[in-house]
Parts: sequence; C-alpha cells; structure tokens
Amino acid sequence: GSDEEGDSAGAAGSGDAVEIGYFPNLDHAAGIVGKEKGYFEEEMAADVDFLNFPNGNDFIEALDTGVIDMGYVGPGPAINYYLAGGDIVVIGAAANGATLIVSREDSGIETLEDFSGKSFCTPGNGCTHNVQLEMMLKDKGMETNRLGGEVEHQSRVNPASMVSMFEQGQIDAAAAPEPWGTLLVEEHNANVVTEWNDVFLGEELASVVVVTTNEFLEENPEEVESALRAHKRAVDYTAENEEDTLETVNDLLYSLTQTRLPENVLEEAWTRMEVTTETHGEALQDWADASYELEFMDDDPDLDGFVDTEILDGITSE
Amino acid sequence: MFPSPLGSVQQLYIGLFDTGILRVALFESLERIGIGFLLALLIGGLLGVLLGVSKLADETLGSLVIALQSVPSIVWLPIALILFQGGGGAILFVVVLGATWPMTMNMRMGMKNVQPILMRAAKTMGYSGSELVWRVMIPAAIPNVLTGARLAWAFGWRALMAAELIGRGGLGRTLMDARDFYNMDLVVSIMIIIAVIGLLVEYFIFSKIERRVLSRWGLSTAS
Amino acid sequence: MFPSPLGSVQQLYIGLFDTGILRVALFESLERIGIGFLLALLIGGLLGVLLGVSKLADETLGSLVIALQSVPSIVWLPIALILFQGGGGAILFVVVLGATWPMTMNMRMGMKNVQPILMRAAKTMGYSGSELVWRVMIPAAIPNVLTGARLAWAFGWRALMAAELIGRGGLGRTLMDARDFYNMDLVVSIMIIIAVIGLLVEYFIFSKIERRVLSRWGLSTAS
Amino acid sequence: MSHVIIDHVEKTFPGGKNAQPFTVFEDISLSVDAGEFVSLLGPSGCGKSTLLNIVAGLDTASEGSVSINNTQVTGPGADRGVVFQEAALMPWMNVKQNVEFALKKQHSKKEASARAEEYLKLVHLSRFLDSYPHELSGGMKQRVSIARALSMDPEVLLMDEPFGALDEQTRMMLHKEVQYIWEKTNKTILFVTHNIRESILLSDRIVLMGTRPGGIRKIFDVPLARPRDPSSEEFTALEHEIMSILEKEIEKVMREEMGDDFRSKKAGLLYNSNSNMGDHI
Amino acid sequence: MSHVIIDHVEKTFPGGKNAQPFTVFEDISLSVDAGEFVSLLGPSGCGKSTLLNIVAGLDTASEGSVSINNTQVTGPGADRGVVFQEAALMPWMNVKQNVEFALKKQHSKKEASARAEEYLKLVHLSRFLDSYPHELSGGMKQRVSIARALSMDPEVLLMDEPFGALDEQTRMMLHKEVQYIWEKTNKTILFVTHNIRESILLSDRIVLMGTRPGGIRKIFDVPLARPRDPSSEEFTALEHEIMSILEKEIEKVMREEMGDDFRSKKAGLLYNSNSNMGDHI
Ligand SMILES: Nc1ncnc2c1ncn2[C@@H]1O[C@H](COP(=O)(O)OP(=O)(O)OP(=O)(O)O)[C@@H](O)[C@H]1O
Ligand SMILES: Nc1ncnc2c1ncn2[C@@H]1O[C@H](COP(=O)(O)OP(=O)(O)OP(=O)(O)O)[C@@H](O)[C@H]1O
Ligand SMILES: [Mg+2]
Ligand SMILES: [Mg+2]
Repeated sequence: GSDEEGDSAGAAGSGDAVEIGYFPNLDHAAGIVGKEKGYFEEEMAADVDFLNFPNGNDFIEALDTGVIDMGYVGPGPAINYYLAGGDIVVIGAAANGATLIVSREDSGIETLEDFSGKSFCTPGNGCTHNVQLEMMLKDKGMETNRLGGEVEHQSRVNPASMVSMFEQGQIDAAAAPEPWGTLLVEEHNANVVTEWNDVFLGEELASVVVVTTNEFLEENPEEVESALRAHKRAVDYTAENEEDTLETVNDLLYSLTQTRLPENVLEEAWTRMEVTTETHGEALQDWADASYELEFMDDDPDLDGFVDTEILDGITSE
Repeated sequence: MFPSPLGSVQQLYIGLFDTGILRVALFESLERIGIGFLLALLIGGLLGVLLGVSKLADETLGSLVIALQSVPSIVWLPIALILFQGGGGAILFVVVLGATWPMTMNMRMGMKNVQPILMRAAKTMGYSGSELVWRVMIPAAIPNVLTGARLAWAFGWRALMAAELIGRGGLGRTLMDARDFYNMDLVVSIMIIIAVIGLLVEYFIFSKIERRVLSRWGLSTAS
Repeated sequence: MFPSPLGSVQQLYIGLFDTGILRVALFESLERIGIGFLLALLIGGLLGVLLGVSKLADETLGSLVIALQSVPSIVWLPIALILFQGGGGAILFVVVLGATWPMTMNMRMGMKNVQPILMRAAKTMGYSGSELVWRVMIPAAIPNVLTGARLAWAFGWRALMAAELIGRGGLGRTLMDARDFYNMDLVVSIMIIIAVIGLLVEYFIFSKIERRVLSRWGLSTAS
Repeated sequence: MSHVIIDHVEKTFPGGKNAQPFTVFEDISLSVDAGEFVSLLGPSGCGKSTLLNIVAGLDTASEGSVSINNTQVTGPGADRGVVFQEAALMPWMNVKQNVEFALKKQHSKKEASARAEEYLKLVHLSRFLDSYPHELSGGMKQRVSIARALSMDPEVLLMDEPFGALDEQTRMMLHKEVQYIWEKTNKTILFVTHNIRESILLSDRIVLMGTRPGGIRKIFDVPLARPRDPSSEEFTALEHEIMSILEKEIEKVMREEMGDDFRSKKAGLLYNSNSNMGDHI
Repeated sequence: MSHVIIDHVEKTFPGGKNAQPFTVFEDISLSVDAGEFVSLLGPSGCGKSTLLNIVAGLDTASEGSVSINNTQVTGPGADRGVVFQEAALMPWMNVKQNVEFALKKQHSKKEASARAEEYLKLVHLSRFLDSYPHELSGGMKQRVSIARALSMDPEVLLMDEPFGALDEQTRMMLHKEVQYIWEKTNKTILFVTHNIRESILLSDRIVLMGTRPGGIRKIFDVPLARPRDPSSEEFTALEHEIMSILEKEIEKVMREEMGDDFRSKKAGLLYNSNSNMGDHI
C-alpha cells in the first residue's frame, strides 16, 4: 500500500519509499541485478527499499499486509493468493522455465514411467513444480498417494534438504527448482529425468513474475512504470552479461549466507531457465487448470484480471 | 484476507465431517502429541530430577540443555530428519525437544524447592538416594510439575505444528497447506481445534489434578 | 553435508569479523530478544499474578491464554503482520507471545504456592490487595519466577527465530537463509551464538540470582 | 465497655468429598472488656487457635459473629496484632526486616528501624538482626514473632501459645514484659496457652474450653492481686480447680479413643490417676 | 557400655559474605549409656537442636565426632528416631500415611497399617487418620510426629521439645507412655526440653547447656527412684539448683543485650529477680 498505508511504510522504517521484495535466488537474477546495479534508484522518483524473502508465502503475506508494494515471486503463491481473493496483479515476468525433474543415482528411475512405486519430493504442496510433475505423471496414467495413487509424494521439502534426502536415499526423485536441480545433478550424480524445456508447460511457464497490488498500481502508475523500466534494463543486462550476472547473484548469496554456489552449477542452471520479460498468461492459466485437475484447488480457477502486462508491453515495444 | 467466523466454522464442519481431512489430520496429530507429551514428561521429569539433585549434572548437563533449548524447532527439523532418516521419529524428536525443557526446568526447581525439614525427616526414617527422590522430592514438587506439564503440553503443540511441516500429515501439515492456498478460514478452524483440545485437556486433566493437589497440600485457601 | 566443527568456527569468525553479517544480525536479534524478554517478564508477570490471585480471571482469561498458547509462532506471524502493519512490532509481538506463557504459568503457580500462614500474617499487619501481592506473594514466588524467566528466555529465542523469517534481518533470518542454501556450518555457528548467549545469561544472571535466592530462602541445603 | 464481643460463634469445617463436616465448637459467646487480659485454656485440638483466628478476621465463623469496638469483624486488620502458633516469618527477610515489615504501614522508615531494634533487643536478639529465619533456633523464631506483634502496638493482642518454645527464664522475662506493656498501654489481650500457671499468673479471666463437643466449659475469674505469687494458697487452689476440670475433659477423650481398652491392663498402667498428677508441672 | 558418644564436638556455621562465622558451641563431650534417658536443658539458641541434629547425622560437626555403638555417625539412619522441634509432616500424606511412611522400610504393608493405627490411638488421633496436616491443630501435628517416631521403635530416640505444644494433661499422659516404652524396650533417649520439671521427672541425667560461649555448663545426675514425686524435697531441691544456674546464664545474656540499660529503671522493673521467680512454673 502507499497512501493510506503511508505510516505502515513508515513503521517499516523508510518513509514513503517503495518497498520491493525478491528472493535471493538465481531465477530472481533480474531483480538482483536491478537492485545491485542501482537501476531501480535511477529510474524511480521515490526512494526504493529492498526486502528479501525465503519463500513465496512470506512474500505474499508481506504484500497482503502492505509491508512491500511490489516485487518478484513465483507464480504459484501469486495464483493461489489471487484465487483466494487477494489483491494481486502480475505486471510482467522475470524468468521462465527453471524446473528440472531429477532422480537419485541408484533409484532406478530413468524415465517418467519408472515413477510407479517410487517416491518424489517437491518444495511445496501444490507448488509450481509439484503440479508440473504430477501433470506429467497423470499423462502416463499415474497418480500420487494424495489421490490414492501409486507414487509417493512428500511435499514441503526445502530444496536444500533435498540434497540430504538424496544422500540418505530417503527419496527417489524430485521436481526441483533451479539451481537445486542442477546442483543435484552436478554434485550428487542425480539423473535428469526430464529436462526443463520438456517439463509440462516447460519454457512457457514463468518461474518468476513481477507483481504488485491493484491498489498500488492505480495510485502509483508512474512508479510502477519506472520500476518496470528498471526491470527491463536488468533483464537486458543479464542477457548480455551472463558472467557478471552470475557473479552478482553469487555475491548476494554470499552476503546473506556466507556461501557460494559452485560456478559450474550456476552456469549449468543458467541454461535451464530463460530470463525474460515475456509473460505467457495462457501458461499460467493452463497451470492453474492443471492444479484444479489435480485437485489442489476446490474451484475451477479463473485468472481473468490476474495478468496485466500493458505497461511492460508498452515499455518493451518502445 | 481476513478470515470470517462463519467461514471458519464451515471449514471446520467440512473438514471434520465432509472431506474428513481435519479428522484424519487430527488423529495423526493427537497420536504424535500424545506420545511426544508423555515422552517429554518422562524425559523432562528424569532430567529435572537429575539437575535438581546433582550439582555436577546441573553445571554440565544443565548448561548443555540450556544451550540447546533456545534453538527453534525449524532448525532441529533438518537435523532430526538426518538422525531419524526422515521417519516419523523425526517429528516426535522435535516435539519432545520442544516440550521437555519446561518440564525439566519446573521439575528441577521443584526439587530445589522442597522444604529441607521434610528431607531431613525422611532421612531419619531410613530413606535415601532414589527413594528419597521418589517418595519425598517428587511428591513435594508436584505443584511445580503441574506447571511444567501444562507448559510441555502447549510447547509440544507448537513444536508439533512446526515439525509436521515435513509432510507426513497431521494438523500442522494441513495448517501449512491451508496457508499456502490462503484458506484463512481453514487456518482459523485448525486453531479452533487446537484451542478446544487445549481447553478440554485443561478442564478434564490439569485443572482437576491441580484442584485436588492444592487442596490436599492445604494451598487452596492461599488467596 | 554434515556440518564440520572447523567449518562452523570458520563461518563464525567470518560472520563476526569479516563479512560482519553475523555481527549485524546478532545486534538486531539481541535488541529484539532484550525488549521482548523484558516485555514478556512484565506481561507474563502481571498476567500470572492476575490468574493466581483471581479465580474469575483464572477461569476466563486463563482459559483464553491456554487456548491461544498452543498456537505456533508461524501461525501468529501473519496475524501479527496484519495487526502491526508489518512493522518491527510484529516480531516483538510473536516473541512476547512465545515467552510470556511460561512466565505467566510459573508466576501463577508461584502465587498459588505461597504458604497460607505468610499471607495470614501479613494480613494481620494491615497488608491487603496489591500490597499483599507485591510484598508477600511475589517475593514468595521468586523461585518459581526464576524458572519462568529462564523458560521465557529460551522460548523467546525460539519465537524470535521463527518471527525473523519476515525479512527484517536478525539471526533468525540469517539462519533460514543459511539453511536454504545449505550452509550448515553457518547454521551451526548461529546455534553456537545462541547457545553462548544462553550460557552467558545463565551464568551471569540466572544462576547468580538463583544461588542468592536459594541460600537466602534457606533452600540451598535441600540436597 | 466491652471491647471484643464473641457472639454465639460456631465453626464447622466443610469436609471434603469423603470427609464429613467437622464442627470444632458451637455457640461460643464471650465478651472481653477493653484492657482485659483473658486466657484460653483447653486440650489440644479444642479450637483455641480457630477461635483466635476468627477474632483476628482470618477465619470466618460458620454461625454467629465477632465484633470489636462495636464494629463487626469482617477481615483482618492492624488493630489486632497476632502472634501465631507457628512463627510465620517471611523467609526472604532477615530478622530486622521481618519486624520492620509489620511497622511500615504505620511508621516512617526511620521510626520502624528504631522500633524494630528496640523490640528485638527486648527479646534478646540484637545480635541476630541480620540473620534469616532459617538460621534461627525454634525459640528465636518465636521471639521474633513476639517482637513483631508487640512492636505493632495494636489495640488488641491475640497471642497463640507465644511462649511455647521458650526456656523458662526467657518465658518469665517475657511474662513481665507483656504485663508491663499491658498495664502501661491498657491493651486488650486474648492469650492461648497450655500452661495453667501461666494463665493464672497473667490473666484477669481464664476461659476453659473443652472438646467433643467443643465449646466453653467454664470461665474463671482470677481475683488475685498483681504481682501474683504462684506459691500462694489461692493460686494453688485455682490451679487445682482448673486442673481437675481439664482432667475430666481429657479423660473423656481418652475413653472415647481407647474404647474397651480403657480399663485394660496396659491402659490401666498408663492412665492411673495417681494422686499427684495435678502437681506434676 | 556407652551407646552414644559425643566426642569434643564443635559446631560453627560458616556465615555468608558479610556475616561472620558463628560458633554455636565448642568442645562438647558426652557419653550416653545404652538404655539411658538424658535430657538437654538450656536457654533458647544455645544449640540443643543443633547437637541433636549432629547426633541424628543430619548436621555435621565442625570438629570432633559422634559415634553410636562404636560406629562413627556419618549420616542419618533409621536406628535413630527423631522428633523434630517442628512437626515435619509430609503435607501430601494424611495422618495415617505419615506414620506408615516411617514404617514402610521395616514392616510389611499390613503391619505398618496396624502399627500406625496403634500409635495414633496412643496419641488420641484415631479420629483423624484421614486428615491432612493442614487440617490439624499445632498440638495434633506434634502428636502425629511423636507417634511416628515411637512407632519406628528405633534404638535411640532423639526428641526435640516433643511435648512443647501440648496441654498439660496430654503431656502427662505422654510422659507416662514414653517412660513405659523406655522401660520396656530399654531405649537410649536424648530429650530436649525447656521444662525443668519434665527433665527431672523423666531423665537419668540432665545436661545443662549455656550460651556465649556455647557448651555444657553442668551435668546433673537424678538419683531419685521412679515414679518420681515432683512434690518431694529432693525433686524441688534439684529443681532449684538447676533453675539458679540457668538464671545466671540468662542474666548474662540479658546483661550483654541490654548493656548499660540493664540497670535502668525500666529494665529494673522488668528484670528484678524477685524471690519467687524460681517457682513460677
Ligand atoms: N482446615 C481444616 N479442616 C478441617 N479441620 C480443621 C481445619 N483446621 C483445623 N481443623 C480442626 O479444628 C480443630 C481445632 O483446631 P485448632 O487449631 O483450633 O486447635 P487448638 O485448640 O489450637 O489446638 P492446639 O492446642 O493443639 O493448637 C482440630 O480438631 C482440627 O482438626
Ligand atoms: N543455618 C544456620 N546458620 C547460622 N546460624 C545458625 C544456623 N542454624 C542455627 N544457627 C544458630 O545456631 C544457634 C543454635 O541453634 P539451635 O536451633 O540449636 O538452638 P536451640 O538450643 O535448639 O534453641 P531453641 O531452644 O530456641 O530451639 C542459634 O543461635 C542459631 O542462630
Ligand atoms: Mg492451636
Ligand atoms: Mg531447638
């Protein structure tokens, strides 16, 4: 929120600044680059503050309570929030792809057909990657134990924990976001079962979208436009400067966690996603329909009004 | 995104009697909290006795316990998963870690709070060592133990909700899923369940025992 | 992927003296836990007195507190965010919710545990009402209060770690980031920090006070 | 002018689930004049402490009422100082603080300190001002509690076996002290004791209580001039009279307790009422 | 054959940060024969309870040692039954359970129950078997604690003012009971009392303790045949002798306490040693 929630922003300690949320992760490279290179400050009239979040849920909560005004988030939480009646609008994309289906070295899973009787994990229950994998399994005539099927699914496995679960042989496969899928492959000899672009909705489905609230959009259209300009600059930069982008992301990770992801993992993971401003609204709808089909949702999802890329389209066509 | 009272009750009804997801989750959680609570009482009780009785244990083991107990359940979870190979034991482990501490500390203080004259009297009757602990110190500590048990119960639930994140069912899992899908009504209906169970246990167990203990100890007229 | 002791110490050093992220986070967390702990002592103390003294309050407010306290911090967080408009107050709110309960319950039992004869004696000296509470019941409850404070401290930390997820810095957030990026050495180094602070507080505050209290109360020779 | 009026007081403890209600005494009426010194005597468990507690406002009577200065007693107050049967000292306060605690409501800090020291000197505890209750002997605790009640200077003093744990010399010294204070300040004193001589030595009237059923058996006037001489004939005569009634009371209890055993060989050996029983103490 | 040997015992409490160490008594030596009844007399705070606790093994002597049957005392044990100055009952046990608790180590459940009832009958508490300590009067609590110690039937009985809170009739009854038990079972008894007559009536020897510095002042043999007659001449003579020494002890304390005040007007009024002081009680 901005105007009538002005003092809430004040409580957050930054006066009338626009608060932008993002995750410290590879597919948020556009946001990270935009922040680190100062594009947002340059483009926007108001002060900008950045808040990073560990997961989509916390991001949405922050958006819901006016802690942040806009930012980068996965499409799953955004869609769920929208369908639950939340005030959110997708004003652009930041990255597409970035889902990899991998299996443990000696799990005996080489192809999707081998999943029967095996187990897999996903970061969330009904999250982007979960729906993607389950949809593919459904095509092969398999269901998870959630629906009484033969594939065991364990959700809420935080990507980092997947590593130890693979090591201990607790789980056979994973629908992992990048760069974790690649990490499992490169460092722990996991098999790639389905490459990112062969996954359900693969290249089309956004991995990160830029969102704001309708309220903020209506009250601050100029700020949103400026922010999207900065976003566009950042996306363009990443496309042209892969090496520097990866280093910027890794630096940020280091500054938060004192750890760096192996460079080969980052480089490899970078090829499994597409940093772009191109928003495939129909892919989002297809994903939501799949989610409904898989009974993650109770009602037939209608994403009308969820995506509004008018401003960004205007900027890209300039 | 604010939950509505009516919606919450509706979700409660659906979850319990229609889809049954709350019913199933409730039973899973109840089993875990039940076992975890009893384990916490047992372990916390024993540990508390040890810390209360032995100065050496208090200064070594006690410090260790103090050091470890500020660590939140979400941090224990990955460790528990590694230790227990992801089994149900991991959840129990986290619940016990959350619930044991208040029991330990209250039992410990109960031990230290025993009127010295009672200990002396029992010693002259030939009681010593574990019998002294069992027959004098623990009974004398009952009022403290009650508080410890109450806290163990509450913090056991808290830890359980965090532990059930690992996705092996239970109310905690349902709670998180409800949060993920922004079904705030369902979140509230789970809170209602937890609260109602808390009240039932309070009325039918804790407060009954407390009333009996306080009146027998001659403390009920204190105020 | 198991953390190594050496690596943890290294991470600790880097975090404190090189990148400084642990130092910054530590100070943020310390401020929050400090304020939250004091608030919890105050609120929990007052609430405990109220519940211990008034049967009516115990049966109404007490039930409410019981019902609410099993609810985990992660569920409180969104509510706190709404209540406090996402401000730093939200974190404090969650910390206080976690830490208040043990203080409340121990203060409450301390009130109920006062030897009736001491209350009677004070009443004949003209003490009544709040003075009785302040001059007799609370001093008599000190051993219980100590346990309450210890538990409040530990559970305050636990709640803080959960609350700091909302992305306003602090050790909790660093902990989660470290976990998410599988820097287990850093996770352990944060646990070390929490543990060391716990031990320092234990040695320089709690155990000092306890030793003095127990010896003055004539309880130190109990075992 | 009657100062303390105990009017048809009965005390029944409700009893728990499986216990029956227990009536300690019924229909106790007694009026104590201002400045009067009245002793309560009676077998253990007859309700002396209970009656004192009701007058103190710490217990409520099941029936009847107590009034002081024509005001009905509804609760405790600093107008009635109580020496409890147990010492009832606050364990977290040292000796001096315990006495000061009773004075703080009426006196300035400095006055309270001086007064506390004065009265602790009176009970020979000047050397133990800084000691905590658990560091005191039984008699010393009792003396602190006596000093505390006396220092409060209340209109009515309720003393429950205040000298029970004291050696005879200290006891005699305190007899004099209490008498001195009583005469000088004209206090109304209700005094529970087991010691018949003590009661005759000190009081204007002696109330003899009995048990099963509990109540007042007889009230004796003590018409002897002060200071009283325990070896005088009137003194001894009164002593014997009280003793003989008390004896009957206790024999009744014994008979109930022992049932048929009462006349058995062992009981006979133990409970023969030999002639000098009355003089033992 | 000496049963209890107290050998050059000294007790010093260490004292806290600002308190100095406090020596209660030094160099106490006393040997008590098997089957002997010895009383300890002395002013309040002179260390009677402390000495008893050392013999019981509950306190440790700072110097010297205590042995029983030629075995050095290192801790408490069921061979020595203790009646504490306070009743020391477990609040969560009812009267009968409290006594049974002391018997469980030596007796079967059934025996313990029967024995508990027997001894509680002895102290007239048959009606209160199910009562909890907080429902008892002071004297009743003390009687439970006496019944508990007697029922244990220990070789050595250590009794710390066991009859202090009892009325004279109950006290006399228990005198007889204790004497009966003592004679029949040949117990060794160490008995603390404030009552000089009680000590003469019961004991073979009387140990008179003093304070500042604490220690044994004098040991009296009581050569009178039992049952003793308190009105006999020898009895009274002994009583006066003990009284006069005790008087000196307490006067010494008083002088120290009062300092220059001792001869002042008020003190003079209070502490005049009038001729019949010795007979008061
Ligand atoms: N809370 C209670 N519940 C039940 N009975 C009680 C309670 N308090 C006291 N009594 C009973 O009341 C009776 C009188 O007790 P009280 O303390 O007044 O006796 P007392 O005359 O002071 O005896 P003593 O001389 O031994 O101190 C006792 O028989 C006791 O058992
Ligand atoms: N824990 C302690 N610390 C310091 N001094 C103590 C402690 N316990 C007892 N004393 C002191 O030891 C002395 C003797 O105490 P004790 O209880 O043996 O006296 P007593 O002869 O039994 O007196 P009474 O007849 O009043 O019961 C007292 O002066 C007391 O202050
Ligand atoms: Mg009494
Ligand atoms: Mg003593």
